[in-house]
Amino acid sequence: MSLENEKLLELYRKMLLVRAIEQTHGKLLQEGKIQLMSHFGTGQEAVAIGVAGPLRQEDILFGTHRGVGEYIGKGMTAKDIWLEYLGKKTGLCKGKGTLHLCDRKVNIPGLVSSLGSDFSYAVGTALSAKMSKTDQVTLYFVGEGTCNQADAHPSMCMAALWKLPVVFAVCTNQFCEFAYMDEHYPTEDVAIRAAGYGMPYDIVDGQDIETTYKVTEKAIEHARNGKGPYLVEYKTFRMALHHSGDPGEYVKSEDLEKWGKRDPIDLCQKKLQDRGILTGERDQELRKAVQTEVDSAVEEAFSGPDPTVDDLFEDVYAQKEVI
Amino acid sequence: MSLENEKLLELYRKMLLVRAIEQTHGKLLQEGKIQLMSHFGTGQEAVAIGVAGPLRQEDILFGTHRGVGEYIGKGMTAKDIWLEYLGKKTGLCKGKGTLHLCDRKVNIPGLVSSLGSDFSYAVGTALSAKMSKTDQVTLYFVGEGTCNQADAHPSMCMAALWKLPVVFAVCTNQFCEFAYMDEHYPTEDVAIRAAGYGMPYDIVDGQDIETTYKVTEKAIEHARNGKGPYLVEYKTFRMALHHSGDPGEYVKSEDLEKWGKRDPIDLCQKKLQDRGILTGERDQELRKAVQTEVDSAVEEAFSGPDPTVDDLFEDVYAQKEVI
Amino acid sequence: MAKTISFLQAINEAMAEEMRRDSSVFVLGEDVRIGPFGQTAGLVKEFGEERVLNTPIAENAITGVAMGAAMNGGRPVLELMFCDFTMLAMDQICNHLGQWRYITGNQYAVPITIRTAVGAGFRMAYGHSQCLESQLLQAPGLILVEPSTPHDAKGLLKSAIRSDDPVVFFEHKKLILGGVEGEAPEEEYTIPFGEAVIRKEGKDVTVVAFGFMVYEALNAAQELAQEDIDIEVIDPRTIVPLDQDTIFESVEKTGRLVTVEEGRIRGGLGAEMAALACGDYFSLLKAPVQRIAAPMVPIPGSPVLEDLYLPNKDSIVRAVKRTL
Amino acid sequence: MAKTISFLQAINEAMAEEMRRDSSVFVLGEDVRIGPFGQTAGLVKEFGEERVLNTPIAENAITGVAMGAAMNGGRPVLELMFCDFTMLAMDQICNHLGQWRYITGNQYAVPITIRTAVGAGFRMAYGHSQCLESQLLQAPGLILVEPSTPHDAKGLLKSAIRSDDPVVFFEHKKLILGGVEGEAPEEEYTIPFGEAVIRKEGKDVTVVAFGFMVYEALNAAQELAQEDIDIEVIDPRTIVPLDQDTIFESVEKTGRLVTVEEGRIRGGLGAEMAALACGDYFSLLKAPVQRIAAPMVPIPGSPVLEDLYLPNKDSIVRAVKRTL
Ligand SMILES: Cc1ncc(C[n+]2csc(CCOP(=O)(O)OP(=O)(O)O)c2C)c(N)n1
Ligand SMILES: Cc1ncc(C[n+]2csc(CCOP(=O)(O)OP(=O)(O)O)c2C)c(N)n1
Ligand SMILES: [Mg+2]
Ligand SMILES: [Mg+2]
Repeated sequence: MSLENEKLLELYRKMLLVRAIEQTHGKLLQEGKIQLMSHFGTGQEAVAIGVAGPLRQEDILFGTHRGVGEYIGKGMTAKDIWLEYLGKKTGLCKGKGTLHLCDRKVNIPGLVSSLGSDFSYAVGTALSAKMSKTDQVTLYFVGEGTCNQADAHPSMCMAALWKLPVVFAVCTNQFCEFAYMDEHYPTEDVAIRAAGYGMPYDIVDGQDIETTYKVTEKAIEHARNGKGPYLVEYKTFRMALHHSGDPGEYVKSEDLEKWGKRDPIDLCQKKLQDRGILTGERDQELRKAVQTEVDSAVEEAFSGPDPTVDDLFEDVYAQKEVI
Repeated sequence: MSLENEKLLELYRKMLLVRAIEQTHGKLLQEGKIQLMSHFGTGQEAVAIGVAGPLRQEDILFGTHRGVGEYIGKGMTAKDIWLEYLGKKTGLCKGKGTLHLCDRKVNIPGLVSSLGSDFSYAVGTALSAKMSKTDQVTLYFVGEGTCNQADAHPSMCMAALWKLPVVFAVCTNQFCEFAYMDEHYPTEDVAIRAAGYGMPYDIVDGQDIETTYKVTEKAIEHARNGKGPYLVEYKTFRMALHHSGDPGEYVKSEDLEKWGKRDPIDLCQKKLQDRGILTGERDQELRKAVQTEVDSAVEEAFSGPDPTVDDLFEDVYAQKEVI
Repeated sequence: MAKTISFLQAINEAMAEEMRRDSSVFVLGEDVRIGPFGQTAGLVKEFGEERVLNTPIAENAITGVAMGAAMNGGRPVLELMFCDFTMLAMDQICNHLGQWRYITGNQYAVPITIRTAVGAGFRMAYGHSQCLESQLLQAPGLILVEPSTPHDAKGLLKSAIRSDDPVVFFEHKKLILGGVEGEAPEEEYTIPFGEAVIRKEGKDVTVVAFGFMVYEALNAAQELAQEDIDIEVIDPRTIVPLDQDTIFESVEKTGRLVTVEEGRIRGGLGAEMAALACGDYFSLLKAPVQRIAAPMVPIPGSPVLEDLYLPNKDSIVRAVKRTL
Repeated sequence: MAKTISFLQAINEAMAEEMRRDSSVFVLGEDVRIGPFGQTAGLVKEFGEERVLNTPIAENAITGVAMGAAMNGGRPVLELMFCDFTMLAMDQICNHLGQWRYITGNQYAVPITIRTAVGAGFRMAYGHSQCLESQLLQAPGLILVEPSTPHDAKGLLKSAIRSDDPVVFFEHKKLILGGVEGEAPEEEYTIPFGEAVIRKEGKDVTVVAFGFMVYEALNAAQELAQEDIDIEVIDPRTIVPLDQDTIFESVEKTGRLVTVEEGRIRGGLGAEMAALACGDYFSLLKAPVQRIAAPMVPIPGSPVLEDLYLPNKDSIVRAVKRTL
């Protein structure tokens, strides 16, 4: 499963960008400059970027709380993310959503606060795509912990029953908050549940960007061709803690060590170098450019305009008078 | 799979009793003597009675809205059912539950109004049984339509995860209200979903009482022996309409004809006669006795005392003053 | 030109007309192809199975499916058979549906209509009989509608379907199943939200009642008239937005307010109206506000107890007298 | 003998003591073995994994599991991390939990305690910041508790766990995470439901506030004192049952009522108290009742907007002045 050089390089750059955004977020938190809760996706970048990569602009993506990978992958910019993160009036959600990233330009309808509530939204967007006979696909990206949420079940059932163009992309990062997956799961894998709905599935390595991209691409084309939903489970590891307040003692150091050796960015970098696509020098440039992009996004966001009391009462209804 | 003579005869009598109760309910409705909504289980008696049959008194049963089969099977009496059905002060629920049958004497904790809300109760009763180290089993009896309800999923997940003593008994009667099962299901069977949780399952004929009894017995013993949950799916057919207000045109007459030939009571009667356990005369006596039991239960219920305004405010809290 | 239609027909026609007018409108819910209470009956014949979608039994998820479709250009009319089942979908309705426009900074509206049946009296006991309108008072971003006549049912449901805001539309079983009839224009019409109707003018006491309770209030008015007590009966028609102007112009005249609802009393619409009354409109009040509502108990199955549970003409009559 | 404990510790000790006292008490919820906010931290060490149960992420189902366990002899203490997630479990909580004793004719009680965190101020936006206490006002059969001090938190939580009725116990994040401390007896104690506390005596205006808002009210009292306005601050401690006697004895003295809550205004506890005030207690009122609460909008993520959204000392001060 190999990708074209330019494609692979672009995915690599996006992974770097994701990590830079998240590291910068961590730094700002540590310096006490922001209060914004974090859930980083360190080590999972190949899943997030690989999953969003094959989507077209008109395709719909529902992402997760963990980092910005899939949002960057789908086309959101560092600048848009930071304006919203800092709650600015010029943010995509006018500072009202903050962590709940949403970008209509690239068909990201928003991020719910209750895990799994959007399982059914993905079925709904796919349903309307089918009804209006477009070939738009919806990709629902989700953590394994969230797959235990009740609505996962009727949502998958309806997707299969109505043969809807939706791909369920499950990021199994071994953790659900402060516990290993085995405190949540009676089985090793999540994906086998798809069989209960007659839905095809794959279980793949989540560290190798070419694998995640190619397998997702296949699933998306399956859905686009009217063959109904598909589920892919990506095995990865959450190298970050759950969030900024996580004590973290429960994480086994041997796991960190083992998975650390298969960092998706390192793996991709090595591939690019092995294939002669990337030199050490070009890599440094790339990394610097990415960091500059993030820094200037953060700077611009900090100096962006805050919303005012009038904004508090805007956008509740189509017409303001209703409140 | 054959049962002892006495056992089979007793199950037969219970099936007759169930049908008599339901037919009487239908008659009273038709005569305008009661308003009590009905959901009859005609044709499904071998499932309901076979499922409840192997349970011990201390085992817990959650039943369904469809008829009285499993309630009679677990030990409720026609008299208790009718007193409650008619909303009498002397009913088990003091007339407050009516259709929501509940009988603590035989460990039936009640019937919910929202389908599937009790999936998790069954997991909960099994959890507490395991915690207190009894060998009590919980049996959760449910229609296939209800198995699409969201909570089916985390409930089964927890049952498997914690290896709880609970049996999920799925009565696939081909209908979910006014539609055939295939408008609700992407697959032929429900039971395969159990595999997603690593839960063992069986799919069996629901018309033969010996089969339903024996298979359920096996599943219950599995659960009782600490091996965790088990799911059994019973294939049957709803010969009755959904409820008293069902237009019914959607039911195919060839299905009624086909399944009518395998009426569970007829099948059992034939078995009993073939094995020389039952004569035609004894059968008539039995049927008459059962009808008398029902008639006198109904009569007693009609003349039972109605609750009064004081009762309206009783039993909301442990102490009345709180309201 | 006016015609006589039933409440059930009104609901049905509103959906059919809007489906004809706008191809993005579709209907979904449990058994809507037949219609458990009949509101959606026949739609599948005209509009096909694609636009009249039977769903599995999973209220939270089907609400979410409707929401997702609405985010992507659809205009779903979702039936949740009994309002009791809206409790299964509260995460969607309260946490997300009414908040989505806001938290996405107006990028995504969620124009869905949820129709659901309320009301007791059919001996269906605790979980198929409730009036849970007021369970949604706390949620921002929703429109709450409850008509009492076929005319209003049709006009308001059409407005609901056209609304870019999410609407929860309550239909009382006694109106749907009771064959209640009324006049409605032959021609196309809609009714704006937030406009109450004075069902009966009167000078002594203002009685606000919605849904089926309007009829109980009108019956109370007749009975009270015999004792020369002249009440004004106001039907707000929409619970959110609430037509405070009409209500409190009436209270200005009468100085007396009785609120009536079939739902439970604590934290109900009556509480909200009473709070408004003794807040901004305190100076108008000449007597204590009387709230008529169900008590804080579950709905018992026993017919005797169910009848005792329900507010009715008699309790309204008594309440009116207490204000005088 | 008194000792100083934090609010967090109070919650933790209440659970630990009850688990020691009664082997049927157990704790379950998402990540309770560690404790997302720390209330349950350490319990697993003393009581083992069997009695401190991490659950999958499925709020309606884990509520149902707790209910089932309670029907079969268990006495579960369920943590629903954020009150926002109680919306996922509304079918269990409103349709069944509070109604089960009644509809089974007292055959089955469901003695469970649901603990859940409320409150904004942490920049967590729309679905992790709400105060949804009043969403449960309409449900029969529940006890609703919200303490404001470590002392009350401990005593009331112990009562909740011992109660044969289902209790929903709200813990404000600013109290849990803010390190709020207070005195509590060394010895065993419990606090009965339905008994308000007068946090500050005063003669001019009655201010009722619960949870974290008690502190905003007390700050308002200080500020108002400088203008010689002497308010009485009442902390009801339990929302259901509500101690009407204490509240309205105070109103009898002051003739003025300000209600304060962090939740949204429409149909909130303030509405209920105002409705009581202008109902049975109408003759006591000398001025309009003022309701201080959040507006009917979602909670925005922007720190600036979040601060504007929240009721606080200043809005209480202004409300008090409006009554004079
Ligand atoms: C309904 C709901 N319950 C609980 C939470 C709290 N919560 C936030 S993240 C998380 C863990 C999710 O695990 P998983 O889906 O595997 O995603 P991961 O965090 O591992 O990326 C939990 C329980 C929530 N946000 N919503
Ligand atoms: C939450 C909820 N949704 C819908 C209903 C209405 N309803 C009652 S019975 C039924 C069909 C159930 O089908 P199934 O589980 O197969 O049982 P069956 O009626 O076939 O015995 C429905 C939808 C309900 N009672 N509760
Ligand atoms: Mg995970
Ligand atoms: Mg069925």
